[in-house]
Amino acid sequence: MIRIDVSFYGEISDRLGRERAMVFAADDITVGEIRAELARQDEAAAILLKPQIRVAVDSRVVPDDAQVASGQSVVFFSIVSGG
Amino acid sequence: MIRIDVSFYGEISDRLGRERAMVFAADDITVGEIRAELARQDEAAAILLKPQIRVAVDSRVVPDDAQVASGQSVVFFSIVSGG
Amino acid sequence: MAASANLELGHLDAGQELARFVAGLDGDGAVVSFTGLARAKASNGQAVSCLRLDWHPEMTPRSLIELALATAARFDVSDVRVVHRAGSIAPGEAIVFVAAASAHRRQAFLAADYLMDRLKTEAMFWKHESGPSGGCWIEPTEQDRADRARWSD
Amino acid sequence: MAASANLELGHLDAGQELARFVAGLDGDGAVVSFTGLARAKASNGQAVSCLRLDWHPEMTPRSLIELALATAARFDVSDVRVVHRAGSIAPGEAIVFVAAASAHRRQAFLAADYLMDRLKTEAMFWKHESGPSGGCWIEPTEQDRADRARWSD
Repeated sequence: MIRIDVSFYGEISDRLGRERAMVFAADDITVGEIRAELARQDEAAAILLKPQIRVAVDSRVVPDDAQVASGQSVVFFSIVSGG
Repeated sequence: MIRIDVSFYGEISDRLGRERAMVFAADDITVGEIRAELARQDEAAAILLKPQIRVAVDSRVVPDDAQVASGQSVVFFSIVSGG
Repeated sequence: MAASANLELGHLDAGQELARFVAGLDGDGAVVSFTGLARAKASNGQAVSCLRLDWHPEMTPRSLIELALATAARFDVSDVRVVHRAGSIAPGEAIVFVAAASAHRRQAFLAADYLMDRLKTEAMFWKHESGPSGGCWIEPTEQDRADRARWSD
Repeated sequence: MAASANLELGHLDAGQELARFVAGLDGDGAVVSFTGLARAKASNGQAVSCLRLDWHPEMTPRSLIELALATAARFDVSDVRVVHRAGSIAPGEAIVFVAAASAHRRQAFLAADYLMDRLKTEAMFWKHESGPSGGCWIEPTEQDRADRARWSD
């Protein structure tokens, strides 16, 4: 069992809220699998499958095949813009 | 008779001071003639013959063949630099 | 070589930031600053009543200092500073202040220019403009991407 | 489009100048400033105890406003400001402050950059640095002339 805190930043937070806790009946899981599971659970989360939605694990941006361990935080985020 | 106020700015003012009044026994005179007359009067003023020493009449930069009338002010100045 | 970044949740006073930056210098003669102000009109011409910059507690401050450090490393500058607002910002208020100091004015200009181009496209903020007819999320413009692409990294 | 210039015989406070410039804007989002500080060491490495900027009562102020106006006319900017010290200036004090405002940040950077290049080579000042081993007159450097030559006028 893995428990992971997922949060959403930018446009996707309009549809998905800021945070949700997810529990998986598995020993390990990848970022891509979390993305897919969210899209399965929630129609509004299909937007997460777009490639411009990036993801960070414990605040570090990672690719989709990155492993996520229990207790880590995963952030999905839309395109950024400062200044 | 023409009376002209001549002043010097920048490096040339070290040698020639800031101002001098000049009187010419003529009806008209050019900037170039004033330059030559100064160089004749004063050995230190030979520097005025260098082409990088520019000249303004009544605060407008002019070429050497510009006419100067009595009562006008003539400014000779070294290379400028701001900022 | 120094670089610093500040995520500002309250007010950002560009004049005060420039005064502080200049006071902290040690002999360098050229200081370039950029100040970005919240616009009163969106790109579609409609009034903006409020700009909101969403931010992440770890990723956002880190993106600022990383971009400041990258700028300081790339140019011949002695000091680089970025102060960036987050949260709700009224039209006309300063969103961002950037400064770079160098002995050479060209390097100070390039550093501030580069840092702004990177902030526009890489600083970890999510910008939302709201007005009388609703709100929308703002992404970097084509111009922002073209500006960013001028630099070789 | 506005342009203004001030010949400052007293103190020049860059932070205050930027604050005033920003406060006077009407909706434009991008402000670039340049501040030049009197250097503590001459190009030969010797200490500078005092910088003196000699100036002409008519030609010097006019050169400042003419260069500010030329800058405002050349770029897509809403406001251009130059404040330039004259007289005696201690090391570390601000000599010049330039600011440009635009809706487009690239135009604001270009305008400030251009104005500084022109001021360095065309503003009607005569600069004299003095130190422990005497004084000398300062002319634009080769770099200043090369910077000026980047622009097509």
